[in-house]
Amino acid sequence: MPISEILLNFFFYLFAATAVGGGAAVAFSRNIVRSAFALLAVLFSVAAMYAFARADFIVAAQILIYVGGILVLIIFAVMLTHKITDVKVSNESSPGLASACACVCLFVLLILTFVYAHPWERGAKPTPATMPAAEGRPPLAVDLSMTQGDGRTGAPAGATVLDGFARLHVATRAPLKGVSAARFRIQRYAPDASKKSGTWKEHRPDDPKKLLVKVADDGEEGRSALIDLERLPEGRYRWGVRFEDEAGETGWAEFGARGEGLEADFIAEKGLTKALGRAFMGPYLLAFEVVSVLLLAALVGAAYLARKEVKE
Amino acid sequence: MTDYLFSRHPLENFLVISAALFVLGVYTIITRRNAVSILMGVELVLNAANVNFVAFSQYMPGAGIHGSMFSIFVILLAAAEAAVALAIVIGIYQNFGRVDVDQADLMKE
Amino acid sequence: MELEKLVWLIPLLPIFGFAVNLFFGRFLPRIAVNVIACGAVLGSMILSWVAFGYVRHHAHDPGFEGLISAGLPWISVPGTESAWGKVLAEHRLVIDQLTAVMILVVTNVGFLIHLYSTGYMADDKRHSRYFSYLNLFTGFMLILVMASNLLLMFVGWEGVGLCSYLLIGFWFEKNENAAAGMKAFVVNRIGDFGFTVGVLWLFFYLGSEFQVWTLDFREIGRTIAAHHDAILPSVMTGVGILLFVGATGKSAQLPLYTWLPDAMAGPTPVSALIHAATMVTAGVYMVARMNFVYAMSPTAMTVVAVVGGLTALFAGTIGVAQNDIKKVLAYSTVSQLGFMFMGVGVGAYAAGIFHLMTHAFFKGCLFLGSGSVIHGMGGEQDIRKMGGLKKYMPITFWTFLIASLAISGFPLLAGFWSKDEILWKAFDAHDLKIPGPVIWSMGIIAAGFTAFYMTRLVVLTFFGEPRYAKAEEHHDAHGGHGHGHGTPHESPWSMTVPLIVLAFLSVFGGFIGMGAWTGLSNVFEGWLAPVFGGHGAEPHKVPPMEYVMVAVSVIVGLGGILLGLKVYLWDKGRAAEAFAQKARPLYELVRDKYRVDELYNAVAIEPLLATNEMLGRVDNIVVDGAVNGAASVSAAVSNRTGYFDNEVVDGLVNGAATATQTAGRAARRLQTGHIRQYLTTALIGGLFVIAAFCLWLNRAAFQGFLGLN
Amino acid sequence: MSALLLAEAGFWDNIIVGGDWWVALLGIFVVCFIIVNFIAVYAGVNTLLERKIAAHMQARVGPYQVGPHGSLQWLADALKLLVKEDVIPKDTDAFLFRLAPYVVFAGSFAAWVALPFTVDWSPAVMNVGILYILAVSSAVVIGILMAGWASGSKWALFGAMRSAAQIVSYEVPVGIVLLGMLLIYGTLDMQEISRAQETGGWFGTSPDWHGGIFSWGVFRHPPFTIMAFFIYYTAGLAETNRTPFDIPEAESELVAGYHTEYSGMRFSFFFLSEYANMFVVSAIATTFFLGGWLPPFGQLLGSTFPFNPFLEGLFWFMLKSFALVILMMWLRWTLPRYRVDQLMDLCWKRLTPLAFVTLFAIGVGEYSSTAGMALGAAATLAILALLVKEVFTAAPPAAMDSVKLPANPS
Repeated sequence: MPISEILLNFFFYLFAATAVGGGAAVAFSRNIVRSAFALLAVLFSVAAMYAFARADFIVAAQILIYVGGILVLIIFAVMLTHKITDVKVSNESSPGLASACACVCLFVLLILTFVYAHPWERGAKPTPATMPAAEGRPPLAVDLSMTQGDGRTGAPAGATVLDGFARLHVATRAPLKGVSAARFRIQRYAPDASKKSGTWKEHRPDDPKKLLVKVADDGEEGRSALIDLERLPEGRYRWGVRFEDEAGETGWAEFGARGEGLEADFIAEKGLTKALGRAFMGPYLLAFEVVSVLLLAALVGAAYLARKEVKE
Repeated sequence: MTDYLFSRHPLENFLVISAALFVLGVYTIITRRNAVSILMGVELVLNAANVNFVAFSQYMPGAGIHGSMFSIFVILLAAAEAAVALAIVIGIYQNFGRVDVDQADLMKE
Repeated sequence: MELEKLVWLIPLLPIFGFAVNLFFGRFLPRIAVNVIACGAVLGSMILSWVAFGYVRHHAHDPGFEGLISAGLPWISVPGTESAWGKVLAEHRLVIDQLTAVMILVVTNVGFLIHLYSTGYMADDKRHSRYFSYLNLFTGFMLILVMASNLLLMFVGWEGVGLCSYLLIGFWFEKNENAAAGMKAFVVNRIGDFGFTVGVLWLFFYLGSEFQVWTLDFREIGRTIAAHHDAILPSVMTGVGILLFVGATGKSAQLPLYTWLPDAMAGPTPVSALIHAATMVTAGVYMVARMNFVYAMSPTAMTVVAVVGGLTALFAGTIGVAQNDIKKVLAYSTVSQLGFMFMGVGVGAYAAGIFHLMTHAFFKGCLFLGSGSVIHGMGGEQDIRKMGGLKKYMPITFWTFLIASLAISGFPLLAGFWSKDEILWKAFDAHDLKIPGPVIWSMGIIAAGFTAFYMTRLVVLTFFGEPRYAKAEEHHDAHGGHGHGHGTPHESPWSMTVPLIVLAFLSVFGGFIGMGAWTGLSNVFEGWLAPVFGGHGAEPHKVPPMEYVMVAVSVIVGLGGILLGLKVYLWDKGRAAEAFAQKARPLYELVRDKYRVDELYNAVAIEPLLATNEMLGRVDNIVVDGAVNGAASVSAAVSNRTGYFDNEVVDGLVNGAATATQTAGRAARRLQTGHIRQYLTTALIGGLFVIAAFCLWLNRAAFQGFLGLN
Repeated sequence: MSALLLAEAGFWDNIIVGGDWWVALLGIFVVCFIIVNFIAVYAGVNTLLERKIAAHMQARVGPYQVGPHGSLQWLADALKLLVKEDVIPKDTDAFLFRLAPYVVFAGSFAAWVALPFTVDWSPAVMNVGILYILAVSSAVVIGILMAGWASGSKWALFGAMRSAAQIVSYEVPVGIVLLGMLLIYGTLDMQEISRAQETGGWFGTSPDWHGGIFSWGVFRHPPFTIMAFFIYYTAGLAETNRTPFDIPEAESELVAGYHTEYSGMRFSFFFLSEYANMFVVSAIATTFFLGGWLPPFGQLLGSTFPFNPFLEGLFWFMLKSFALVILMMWLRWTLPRYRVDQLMDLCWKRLTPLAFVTLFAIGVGEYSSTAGMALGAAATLAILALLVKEVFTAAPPAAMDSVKLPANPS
């Protein structure tokens, strides 16, 4: 297990609990100001959820806008619409059996639908490839696949790998004797000055031994090997793999008709900011402008509604 | 089980949390009588939706950036909505002296 | 390259000044408004000189198409495979040789006139708005001449029309001013209709025939050059004539010229800038810019040339009998525009543009001078009430004199060169449908008239006895500019300096385009040659006929001047009186501008009104009669049926009503007005939906459970 | 929260050389421990410094008893705060009353971990750095409101609402100004922002001088970046509730603002967070305008960091930041306090439009350096003209009018 997995999961469940508990406090607290401050906990925990999903920009946006803006607005509204001479601001609610039952049913149904009824297709389809014959090795049919760092989210060829966490995986389709080690190799695309073209350079992780891994025996399914890449610098990558041991080595894996190996390329990018910026200035430009106009209108409208009525 | 717990947090976790938040928000909306509390419930619901957006956008292969974009738009719209709604709440307060949505039913008859 | 980005600043600076002055001008002191307005135009003037230098420096690079700005796609159609898969029009500015000349004229003359306006409009109550409009006009005019495609050019085209409308009706307190603005706008619409149709026709023709869907000038030119033989000349004729219809509207040619004289209702600097120097020449620029279309069709060129010649002649004759100083200048503008169209019509694009430039100089000077005169006379515009002003306003007098000599084609002055160039090219034109000398004769006669009425104007205004002593004052004739006293006076420096500069230009501005007969190479023509694909600057062999023509035109010009002096200076206009008495109907006809406005009224407007009248009468008598008759009949009938109605029908209706009411009462219980109840209902509804969805998702399991498979 | 963001932001790359999960915990603990104690010590020293500066500006000697020249006074104060009784008044919401100081302190503390303290090292390298700092700082507002409301006291409540309104309002010009600067750097990462000021010159040009002071952000688009610097620094003063914007704590009107009811250690948390905020504001100003950890003379000495990049970068960063902090103290004893309406007026009618002007101008300059230079020249002339006009035409009473003294000076 990679370092700090347990720690991260601990934090994850901690914040999940905080989110749900805060939501419950918002829903059930007798004191409206307490509800407001419980909402603070919810917002922070949801930001933590985004952080776990590696959506760093959205974390910042969530805290900046929700906590710094909306929550302050809400608290101000509470304080402006209650005679807060004492700290006990009651928050009357009329819970009914019907609504409670309805909410419980809703929750159950949502869980059924999300978790159990619908199996989310997340793994990337492995790409069939062949390792050509080399000295001491017959040609060999293998499956290559790549996933995001968490090992669950598949990343098809050409996908973007957030923060450069990737797991490369090779598996043979049939049990296989005598193969003990698999050597991976990764190349990074280095564009030249004109950005028009570039060259592929070998990318060396901090410890080169990392690229040579033992092959695990999966019994009937065959044999497989994987490496975890961490924090690759930003850029375009492609990778390949071959089996080798003292008995000899195979050629680099070839991707079917796509010829020479090292075809499965992916892009490592640090954080969402660049991608979001491209999207904002690209396909979402119109939506962006419309939303800005709407914000302006909301600003003016709010200022108009909330102004002090002039009594004549 | 331990493998499930101690592996990297899977998509379902996010979905369960967002479902819980959503339901709590709905409950807040339909039981509270204070307009500001109802607004808080709305914020809960929006956050639940956002969690789903981000989770799917980050965890589905080939989903791309779109979910995250939507979550940002949701946040922006939530800001606008909060501003206007709270202005309305203050308007209600100025007219009715309190912000109880059951009292503000002049449109009824 | 930096410059390619900066090109955008040339039109945007004045527009920026417009925005500032429009929104904040009210709060700024007048001096600040002046500085902003003039500074914006000055900035774009400097940039235009820079751009001109760039074009000059690179003019001989191979494949040089002008200084092309950074651009954004405007109308583009996705899908690069299809014939539509390209940018139809883009926000892009191009400065080639022709545009360089135009932007220099626009910005320089424009700046001078801004400067002049600071003095002229000094104490107008809508000072800042005036300058914002003026800036907006400059910006749109620059967009018009710098546009890289027809659509962007059309934006500028309409923009200048708008500004002209706003500025003609600037003193909208007086109804006729507002009416004049409206007239200009409507007449321009007629022309713009033709222009739009022409543009669309060209666009669709090239696109459907040759799969080149574009509005870009250079691409259109390339396409036409590439398919030179495949293109139907008839289509080009139609397109050319339609475009020219637009030009007649914008540039006040027959038959759409009538708005220009009325446009003199605006402030005089506006008349100088918009209705003499720049905007009205947009048509000429457009025809020159689309030369590749006209080159394809001699018919269209003939139409342009003939209309230009007729207009020159026609307006020249009208100018003789006008008494309002600005009206005279207005008709002379119309006639000079006719000269320009004559030039571009006979294929002498360089000559036409050259005359455009010199005309901008001396006509701008004349208008500003007349403005100075009006300013000094405290709003008087009738030249019969002037006279003897030369000792009161010497600077105005001398500049005015120089400019009028220039426009009369006095030898070696600016107008002489350009006009002779046009006349000679007209005489020399071969590939028209009618012989060149016909056009030439129209032009030469118009030139004679020009010389005559300009002399008349100068003499009546500046020479002779003062006649304004008995002139009653009306102060606010131009915008509450209140000089209460009767004695004229020289204008402030801000008004005289532009006069001097423009007079200087109208003396020496012509030497860059000296005709080939002088043996020197025509710099101007050589400069524009790459745009018009002409032979360029090399001095070709001069036919002897050209010398004759030059002599003839010199003689005609001097003769006109002398005649004018004779009639109006030496024998105090008695001959004119006598002539007017002798041929009174002709005189009145000319004085009333051939009653063209009345003609349009009678032909177009009156019939319309009559038709409306008749239709109204039909409506009143026939339709209303029928209706009333029916009404009375039905009234009689309904009296009979009333009883049945009351008892039976009403019974049914009321019964239905009561039923609905009771149902409504029952249903209204649902409408508690309590949001939370609505929400709960909605939630329960949603639950069913989600449940159904859940069932559907794992229907297989349920089917198995129910044993359905 | 912040710890988690560290976790996600490659925090361990800095402090962990492989190991087990408790090592990770230990690493987090160590760094947080260092930062917290640094804040504590620095705040303590600053209190002493502030009192000394105040004293000498008012021709007093200030604290003089504890230690030589009273140099240990701050330790005594800390001791007093630690051992003081922790009073929780009756009419309070006890839970929130206890919680508020931690929220406030967490808000200002979490901002520290993203500051670019030295070359290529900050506690957490994250590529949304500045956004993260602005975001977590906004937790302070909530904490202040929490404290003010939970105290159950009018003074505290009014102080809290004033403070919240002030901070939220002044975040607007801050955000716009920083946006303009981000146009120059093109990144949100604090380290990359500092790095970006190593080369480059005016108006997007890239002359071949050896970096140095003229490559710093404040000189990138003169005079607009200089204006931006002033706007940011002014708004920063307001965001930290420092004089002349210390209305929330105007002891003459509200006893002590939102922390009226607090005492002992809880009070000292507010205290720490105020000083921590001062440092954060100064550090952001250093990073965005004053070249972060870069030395002022660039590579004139051969290389940018001749001896030890880590230590030198730390030195320069701290030097600049503390200079700005001390400037804040200086201002405190120089300027009188604003009125509330004057405060909002300054924010919405003066600083925000100016901030938009700088944003626009920097955008133009980044698009075309020539246009930027033209704009800059024009603006410089305009500013000079205004200055001359002020100097020659401003009448003393008019000048005094803009900064009115509080009703009853204390």
